[in-house]
Amino acid sequence: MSGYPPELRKAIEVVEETRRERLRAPPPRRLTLDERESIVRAWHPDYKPELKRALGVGPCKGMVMYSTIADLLESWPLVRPGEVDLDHVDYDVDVLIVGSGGAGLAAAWWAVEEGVDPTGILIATKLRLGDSNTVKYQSGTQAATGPDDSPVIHYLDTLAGAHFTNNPRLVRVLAEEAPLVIKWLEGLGVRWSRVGEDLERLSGGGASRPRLHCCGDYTGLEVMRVLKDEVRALGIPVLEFHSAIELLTDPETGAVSGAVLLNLDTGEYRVVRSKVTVLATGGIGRLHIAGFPTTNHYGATGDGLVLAYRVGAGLVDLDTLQYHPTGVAWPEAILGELIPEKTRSIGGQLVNTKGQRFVYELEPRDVVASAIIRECTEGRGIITPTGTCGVWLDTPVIDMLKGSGTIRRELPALYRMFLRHGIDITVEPILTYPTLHYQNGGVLIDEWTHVLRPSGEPLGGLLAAGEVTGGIHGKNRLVGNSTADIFVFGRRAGIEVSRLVKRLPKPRVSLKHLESFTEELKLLGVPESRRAPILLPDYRGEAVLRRVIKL
Amino acid sequence: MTSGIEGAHQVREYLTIYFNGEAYRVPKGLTIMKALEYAGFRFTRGAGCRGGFCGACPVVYRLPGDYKIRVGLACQTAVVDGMYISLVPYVPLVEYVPKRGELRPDPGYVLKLYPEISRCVSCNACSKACPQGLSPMDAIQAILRGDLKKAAELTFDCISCGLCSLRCPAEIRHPPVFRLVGRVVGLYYTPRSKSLEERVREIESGKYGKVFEKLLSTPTSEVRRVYEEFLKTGRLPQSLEVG
Amino acid sequence: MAGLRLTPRELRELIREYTGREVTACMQCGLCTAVCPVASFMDLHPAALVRAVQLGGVELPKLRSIWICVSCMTCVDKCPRDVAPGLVVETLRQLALKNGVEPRAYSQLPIDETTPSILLVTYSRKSTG
Amino acid sequence: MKRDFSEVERSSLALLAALGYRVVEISSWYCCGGFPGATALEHVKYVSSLRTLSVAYRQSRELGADSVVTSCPFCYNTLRQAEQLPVSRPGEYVRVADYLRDELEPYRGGLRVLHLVEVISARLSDVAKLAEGRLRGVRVAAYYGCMLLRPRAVAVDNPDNPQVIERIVEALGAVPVRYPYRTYCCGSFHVLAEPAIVRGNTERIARSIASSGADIVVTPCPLCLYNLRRYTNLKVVHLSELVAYAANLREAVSPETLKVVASLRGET
Repeated sequence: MSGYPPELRKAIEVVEETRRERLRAPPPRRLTLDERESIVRAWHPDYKPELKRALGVGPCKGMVMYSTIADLLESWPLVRPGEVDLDHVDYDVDVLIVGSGGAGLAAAWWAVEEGVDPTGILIATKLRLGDSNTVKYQSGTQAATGPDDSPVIHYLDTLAGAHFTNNPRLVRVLAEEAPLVIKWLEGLGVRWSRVGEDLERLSGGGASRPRLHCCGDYTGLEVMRVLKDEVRALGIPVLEFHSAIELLTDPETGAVSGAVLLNLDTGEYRVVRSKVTVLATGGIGRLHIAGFPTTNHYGATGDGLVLAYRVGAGLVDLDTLQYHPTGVAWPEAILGELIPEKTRSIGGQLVNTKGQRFVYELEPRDVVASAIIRECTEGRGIITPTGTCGVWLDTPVIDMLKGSGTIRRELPALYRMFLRHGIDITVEPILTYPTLHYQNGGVLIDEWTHVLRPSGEPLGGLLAAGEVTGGIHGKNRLVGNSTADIFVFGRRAGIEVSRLVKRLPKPRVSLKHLESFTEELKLLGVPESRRAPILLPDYRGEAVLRRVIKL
Repeated sequence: MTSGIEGAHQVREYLTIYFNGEAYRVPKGLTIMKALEYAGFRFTRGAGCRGGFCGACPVVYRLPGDYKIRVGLACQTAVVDGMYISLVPYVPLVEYVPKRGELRPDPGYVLKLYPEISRCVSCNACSKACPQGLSPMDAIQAILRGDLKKAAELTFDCISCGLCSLRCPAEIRHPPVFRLVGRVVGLYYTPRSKSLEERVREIESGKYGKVFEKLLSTPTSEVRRVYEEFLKTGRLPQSLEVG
Repeated sequence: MAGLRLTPRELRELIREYTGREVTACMQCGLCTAVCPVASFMDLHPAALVRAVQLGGVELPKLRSIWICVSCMTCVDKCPRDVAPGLVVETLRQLALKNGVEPRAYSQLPIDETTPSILLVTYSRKSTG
Repeated sequence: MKRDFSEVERSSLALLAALGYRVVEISSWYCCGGFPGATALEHVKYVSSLRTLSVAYRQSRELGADSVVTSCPFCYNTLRQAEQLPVSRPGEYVRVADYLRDELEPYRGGLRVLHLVEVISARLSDVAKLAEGRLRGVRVAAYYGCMLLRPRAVAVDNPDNPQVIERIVEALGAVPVRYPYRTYCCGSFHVLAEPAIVRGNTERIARSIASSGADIVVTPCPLCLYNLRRYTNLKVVHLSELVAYAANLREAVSPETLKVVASLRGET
């Protein structure tokens, strides 16, 4: 019983007819840098002006970005100054870490490693400890650890992948220190996939040397369960289901001095005072920008951007988002879920309705995504029963190229995900369409994760690491660079915390920064009903939403 | 050409699911999680990655007219007409948290912390309750025999949802046991990569410092030309070669 | 805990059902106690236990004998009336275990890294419910 | 056994190979739980042994084998009782078989369950040849424990006066020594929580053996071995190790046992 309805099964026959010939023929030619840029400019959502507008408030007023993000930043705070009693501080700590994904936990671990007293740290996280995009990553972490590779080549690949729009200083830190974090995680007991005694290194889109380090098909899960274990073993206090809804600032200096947390279970707020705050809040996939589905976890709603912007942080590259080229297009149940790049690295072929390959599968992500959008828009994609469009990702060829059992061994998670819906990916191809995957840009930071104002001057008491930051990946991130980023800069944030905590005095807390911000909102006439951060997406059916009474 | 967001449904078939005993009409083809959200429920607990990786959304359900208890992940299981659903947002698994450096490579260490493993009657209820299709029983049996490596391999894809422990007559706490075994195998039974050690030593000795300083001071157009050349020849120019 | 308050008749029927033996057949010859390797450590030695079951039933939560018996089945092998005291003990033990009565808490046991699996398994089968 | 008494497995396998048997480990076997279900209330305790037998039976069809051998008296006892279940307690058998049916074809019969001691005692002449008098004159006391002898339906020999180990000892050229407590219980799992019981029983056994003038004690059960070694200063080794030593399979014998046996003959 195939999970595909009759009309899709007919389309599969076309794919099967051209399979033999495609196995012999060489892959489509790699595009030159100019060809890459032209296809991206023509088809990538980043280059659709109707999706964007200028931001109307705050230090980056006038900056062009996706309208959805601009709406988010131009929202009223959840907290009104009068409502919160700041005199009663619930948690008085040295460092507050907001977010417990890869970046947050790396920062916590390295802070303790560099001498910070664990009980002086507080991790506040929206869902459970470790619930994050990091848990879901499969395609591995990029790091130039191989004998035939070097951080310099990784540096150049990353610059070129972003069409030279990222900050070279940050890219150098990423490329040079990525092997250190792989070694650090290996030391903690992360079971990186191996070929014999040595690490297995897979090739990935835009990387000219194989340097992706995976842990089977559950890389994120393996790394995060080790980090969670370590954080618990260090005795670092954690507040689960506590979402940061507003940062606190020192009334005189404007430096960040803590945050107001909301307990999602009880609805109570908690006041936290901290010498240093580290934002590790992750991405914004759950805003479904431009109507795209997303691979992101449930809590990825861009809270960190809002919190940082309100206290004066600079932003960069928010006019660009990464659409992972291969999200699930059908069945509806798992719409938008990730089909890891590894599927293409080990031989999966992208095929349109005519059964032809139309792009070299391992081009950088924005190029492949643009090519798929082009095929669908120009009618060479398949319209699914639920109205979504997609092209075929021919997975059975993997077993034909690399021997049967390869898919089951290399992609057990993907195999399981489709089998649950009656589709056996070793026998049948799968439908794919780009899905919102990564926030390329974000909060402006320097090499030691200090959050910077637009002027470039560091904003006191606030560090940021991981997907919430911007400047490292420019307009397009390469596969595996995100997890390298969260661990490299998470580590640096932890080290920087240990330096700052020693010399920073106990700060004073206030919501003073909201005064000027709310003034601008009033001027702009933003309706009070639009409030942020939104914490969790609202997926209730339209019928329900039309009749909901907000208590 | 719709962009594929949930809302874009054409003519939809509907079916009935029962949640907490109440009936709801929901579109066919959705997962249990999306169907409940469609019906008006908002998740705070019992949802996480929504991709089948984090074990936050175990669900237990029965199909009409069938005695079997079925399990799955709310974010991965498609709704079926007449399904009786109950979510399991939290499984009580009191976990032993080893202090730093306390992990030992010896199977006895695992048995000391979780002696109830020896109560296993090999009834296989856990394997039937595993949404990942793993065999927790074989892993527990391997631990009893001291074969931690095999136990770790069998449970690598475990997402700690805890459904197996709910069904275990011997009341074994499988997820914490498998995490512990995974850590011990990772720390003591996995070889360290020599090439990685070598590269880290190089970096810490500042070997790449000079080349990066040069590249950082080179105009972008020049760096772009160097990279274009590199893509063709596969080699860096002499000036950027590392010693 | 309902299972612990059985009348003598109910207990006798239960033993008949689970072991196929008639506890009333016991003539108190004491052979089981004689051959039992751990009788001296019991509060009610096998013969006395069978007698107690015959007459008035037993106070399961307080009874120690059922935890001392090692199921070596020597008494079952030797009993001239085939009352199988060992199986009577086993029925009482399982009754206790299934009603949440355990000799001691698992966590207080002196288990360490060298405790053999075979020991843990055999102990658990006889002393945990 | 693989974890704590691997030397027993190693010597048993070496011995069986030396006797010309091709031994294959059951592809997937499950912990027998030590004690079989004594009452009808405990039929769940037969699930693991019946599943093991089912797998063994399927494997035996492929390999053309007809029996299952184990070195552990607990496994022997539970597997043997499970093997007899279809006949001895059909009601319980059906319940367990139905439970297993949606996993695999449940065992219905056709396999013999043997303990290592039975295999050796069937090949005494060959064992004698292999032994070449390496243990000549050594006075060996056999300690049986419980699980090979009771309940009577699964006993490897007459529970009141077993001779099987003594016959093996004679085949090895050694001198078997008899004493009253040969089949007395060592105290089994009480070593964990009620050590006084085990100390009492093992001392009684040790005194009895000492008075019999034995040089060394041999037992087929790992748990008896553990208890005897812990509470007495008897020289005690597992049966399979002694026979393996005698059959000149030194590489399969653990260093401790080699030291013990060496001390017997005053060898350096």
